Amino acid sequence: MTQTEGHAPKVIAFLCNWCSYAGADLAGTSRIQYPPNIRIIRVMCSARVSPQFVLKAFLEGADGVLLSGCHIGDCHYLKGNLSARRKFASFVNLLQYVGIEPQRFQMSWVSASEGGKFADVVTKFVNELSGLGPQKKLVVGDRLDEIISSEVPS
Amino acid sequence: MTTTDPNELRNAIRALLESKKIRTFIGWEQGSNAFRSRPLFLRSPDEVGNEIFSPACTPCLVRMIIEDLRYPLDKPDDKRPLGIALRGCDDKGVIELIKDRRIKREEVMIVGVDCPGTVDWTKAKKLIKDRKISTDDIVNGRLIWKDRGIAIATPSGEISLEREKILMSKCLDCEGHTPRIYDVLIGKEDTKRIPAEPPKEVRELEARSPDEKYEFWDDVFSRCIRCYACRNICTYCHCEECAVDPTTLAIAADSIAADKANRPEWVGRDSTDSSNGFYLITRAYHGTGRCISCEECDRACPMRLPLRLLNRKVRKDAKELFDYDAGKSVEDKPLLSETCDNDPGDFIW
Amino acid sequence: MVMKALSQKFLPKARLQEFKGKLLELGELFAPVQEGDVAAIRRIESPGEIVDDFDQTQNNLRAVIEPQNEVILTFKDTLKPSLTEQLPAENKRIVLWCRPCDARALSPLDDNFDDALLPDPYYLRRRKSTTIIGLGCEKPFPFCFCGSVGGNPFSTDNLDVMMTRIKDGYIFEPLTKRGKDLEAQLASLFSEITVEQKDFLLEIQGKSRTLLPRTAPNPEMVHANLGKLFDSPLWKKWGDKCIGCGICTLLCPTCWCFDITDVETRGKGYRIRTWDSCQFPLFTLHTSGHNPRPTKASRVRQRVMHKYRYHPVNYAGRIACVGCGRCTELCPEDIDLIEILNDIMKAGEQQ
Amino acid sequence: MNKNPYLPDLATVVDVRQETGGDRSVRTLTVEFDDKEVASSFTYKPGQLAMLSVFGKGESMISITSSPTMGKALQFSVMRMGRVTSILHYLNKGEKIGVRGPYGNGFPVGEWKGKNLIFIGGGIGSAPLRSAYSYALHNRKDYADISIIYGARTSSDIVFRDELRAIAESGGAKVELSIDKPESDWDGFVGFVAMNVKRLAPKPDNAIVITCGPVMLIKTVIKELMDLHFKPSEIYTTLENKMKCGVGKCGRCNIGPVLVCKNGPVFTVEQIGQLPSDL
Repeated sequence: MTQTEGHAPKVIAFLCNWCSYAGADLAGTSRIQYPPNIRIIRVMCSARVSPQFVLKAFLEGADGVLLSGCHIGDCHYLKGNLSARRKFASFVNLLQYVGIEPQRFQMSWVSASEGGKFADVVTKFVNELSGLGPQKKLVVGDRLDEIISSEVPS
Repeated sequence: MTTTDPNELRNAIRALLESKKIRTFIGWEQGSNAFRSRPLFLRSPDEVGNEIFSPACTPCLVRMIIEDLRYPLDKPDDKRPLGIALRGCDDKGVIELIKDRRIKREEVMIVGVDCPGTVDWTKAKKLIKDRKISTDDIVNGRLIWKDRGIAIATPSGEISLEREKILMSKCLDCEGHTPRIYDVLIGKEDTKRIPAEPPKEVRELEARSPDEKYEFWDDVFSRCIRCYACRNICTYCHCEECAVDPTTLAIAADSIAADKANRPEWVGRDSTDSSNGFYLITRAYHGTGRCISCEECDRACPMRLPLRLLNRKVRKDAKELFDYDAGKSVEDKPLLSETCDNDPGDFIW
Repeated sequence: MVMKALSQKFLPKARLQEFKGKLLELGELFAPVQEGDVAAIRRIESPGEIVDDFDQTQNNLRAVIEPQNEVILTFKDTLKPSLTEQLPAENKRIVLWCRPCDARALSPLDDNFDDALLPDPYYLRRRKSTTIIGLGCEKPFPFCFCGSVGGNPFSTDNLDVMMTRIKDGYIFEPLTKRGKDLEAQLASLFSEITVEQKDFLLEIQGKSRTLLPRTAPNPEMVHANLGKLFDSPLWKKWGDKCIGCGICTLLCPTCWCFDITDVETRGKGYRIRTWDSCQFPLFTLHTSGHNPRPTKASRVRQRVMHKYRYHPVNYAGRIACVGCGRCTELCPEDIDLIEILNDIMKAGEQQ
Repeated sequence: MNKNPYLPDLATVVDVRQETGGDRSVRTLTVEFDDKEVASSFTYKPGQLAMLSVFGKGESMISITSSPTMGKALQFSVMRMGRVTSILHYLNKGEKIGVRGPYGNGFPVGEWKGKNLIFIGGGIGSAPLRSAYSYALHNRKDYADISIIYGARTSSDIVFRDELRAIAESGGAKVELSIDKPESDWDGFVGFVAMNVKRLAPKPDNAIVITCGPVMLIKTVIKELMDLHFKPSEIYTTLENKMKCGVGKCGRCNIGPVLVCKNGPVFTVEQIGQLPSDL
């Protein structure tokens, strides 16, 4: 892993509608600075996000995926974030087991009032990703390009 | 040695069919050679006789219950239960199907058998070569359990085979010879239950660096041909619709154009390592709390990929994170349908 | 029938590494590689990867000549697109140690792809630029039945060179001009074969046929019987056991079915061609929801009918089966092609 | 080497016409090839097919609705069904699709000279029929009586409604329209197409029937025609199956040994009778 200097990671962030999305909004309206690398996808609840979403993001070339929801006890749907926590506890292990760096997927609880925490989470996450360099392990476009470039006339 | 007497088994199946309590009995018949068997469907008492129970009975028959859900074995209005022969490992598959509410307990009539272990054809092939076993014995011989091992019975005598060199790896880690749930048990109940330890290979892999792990798995993923045999033979892959070919629900006679046009495309049909990785990781993840380590995926894989290492991992995590054993009891709730305030959460910021 | 070789040379074992290295210099080399318990034909980067003592490879020549992933074209933008055609390079390719049955399987593939009206450039570019070096089967494998479908363990059909393993080395027999050219390029490695070696070669060729473990019914009889068995209950009997995984077709050397789909990622589009299987329900599913082959029985029937009935009807009686036995050996439920053929014979006689 | 048969040529949508409404609505696209040479080398027969590409979504095999007698632009009537056809449906003028073809055998319009032609169709089955009857009307003197019997579920589901009305008025062909259920301002026949065929009882003498539509319609119409003593060799229909390559190679559209894309899509009822019932 050389060439990490100057790498601007692409991050997909799944934010729950009720807390983390509002937290991100607050960070914005409060003009708290955080890296502009994230592409936010608003979901109704952190439980809406399936591990497939994370894999799909990597497949399409994301360098990191962030999933953020309400703090435990604050879920708009009572148990959604508990369900997300349980789902991802084992998925995180599996991702690491197949060789995806643990830093590439992160979960956080950010409430609607935690604009500062949201900025901190994003900053810390993006910094870690910058250190890792681009994610090249699960990118389907790279593989299709390799098929094309393997057909070079000799 | 098995305590299941073949005549007793035969009589039990015949009695079930004669009583007309079941619509079809699913057992095994001798396959293409001494080491192989295939599912057998018996529908009337006079068909009884071709069934076998031997070390060649490797396929897990639970899959045939799932096949029957989509492609009915019998007339759809026949609501009688299916009869099925189950071993100490297969019953967990049935328990999971009941937990997932795909079938009800009373829809299967379970004939338990005492299975001391079945053969792995890939290993057998190697042994055949090393031991120079004759073609005639391979084709016409029959496997038997002998003392603690296995032998090929041939007209000219018995050839004993080393247990460690021929049994499925799950059998070497057997958790119990007879099923926990059954309606009839042919043989002696195995009361010892030894929970299997996750294989050393899983722990060794876990200890590697991300790049080393990826190197290992990328090699595996790149060799996958996406035949979906691991999914199609699996006891937990019983979904009506699969993430990798999501059409079953969208494409029906009455579905609207928009639903068909907008059905998700999770992964392309290319078999590049990335897309294969998506498929295999997704499938393994769906085994969390549901995979019973029957290792049928491993056996079915035509490229002989070590898929058990993925499934043993999720099984190990279910145990370590949530103290959960798939296939333990029909009373358990499915792992991911429940939550608990004390679930691990230290990976969350 | 064993074709008369143009010449026969001896490659001593001591020069095997050098031989592999030279082949690698001559073009893109594909050869068997050991992967865990099994072998597969792969693109070779260094001669050391090639395994000398291997069983039947899991994949076959099709993986080289009609690979599982092929990019047909790339495009940018969806509704005002610009297209770039992608074709395989016409580089020299060499396949080392292809089994004779797998090479025979190219004939039905040629039937399908090399038609006069619309030849398939993807297949043909690779087919025409590939030199195939076969390896005779002195000891056939447990599921082999090539002898029952017109082949034999030393068939030379579609091969450019036949190699045979003997004591201390290999016999190298060029069979075509391409093979002869290869011989000339590698001349320094070979020595003349001795009379004893020649006799030994004939002996193992003759013996190999007697070692074939399995026999299937006469394919012409199967073909004739199939004409009246479309509605036979035998298809449901085997369909019930099937799990629809498609191994029997994806790894069959005479199967060629493919799918064409679009992949869009990172703002770029790829039209790809990938292997497909008639055992998948989606293979024939109409968008209306109608499926002409909705049951496993109908799909098992399609596979057998295609190989033993439809292909011979369309292509001068050629059976699209070479008796490699992969469909049976690799089937997780042990659905035995020979047993199905036996059932066909039985059902045909009863009618 | 020949042209790559899998490579589509770009064509621009020059006109879009809404034919019917509803979830499975039909639109007719008129497209012109961007490359003049391609346009002049694309020659086709009525009843042939073309593979249309929506880049990023895939390809779909569609009947060519226009007749070669109508000029260089091609027309395709597309029912909104799935991924590709939904996009085809929402194309605007100036947007581009890929077209490759023409594929299939087409109707043997040359062999039909001097015969009475009876076109029987329903729903989107009128797409290939239109190609053939337009050809026959253009070469009107080559054929004897021409009649078109067409039905749809409701009056608003009638594809080419205005065109059919114009044909009837011009006297080029007799046009008999029907709908499945009564409507207040409908004065034509009400009932399924097969019932209309029974009522009209066309005569089999010197006649050729060309029928196309949903499977049930084809089946019931053929039964009526048999009762009216039409010969199976004089009834033509077009079949469809899922297709990917269009050139007889990908292996999925076969019915027995016959490939619908290459040996079809046009078959006589006699030919279909010889195929296994794999439909």
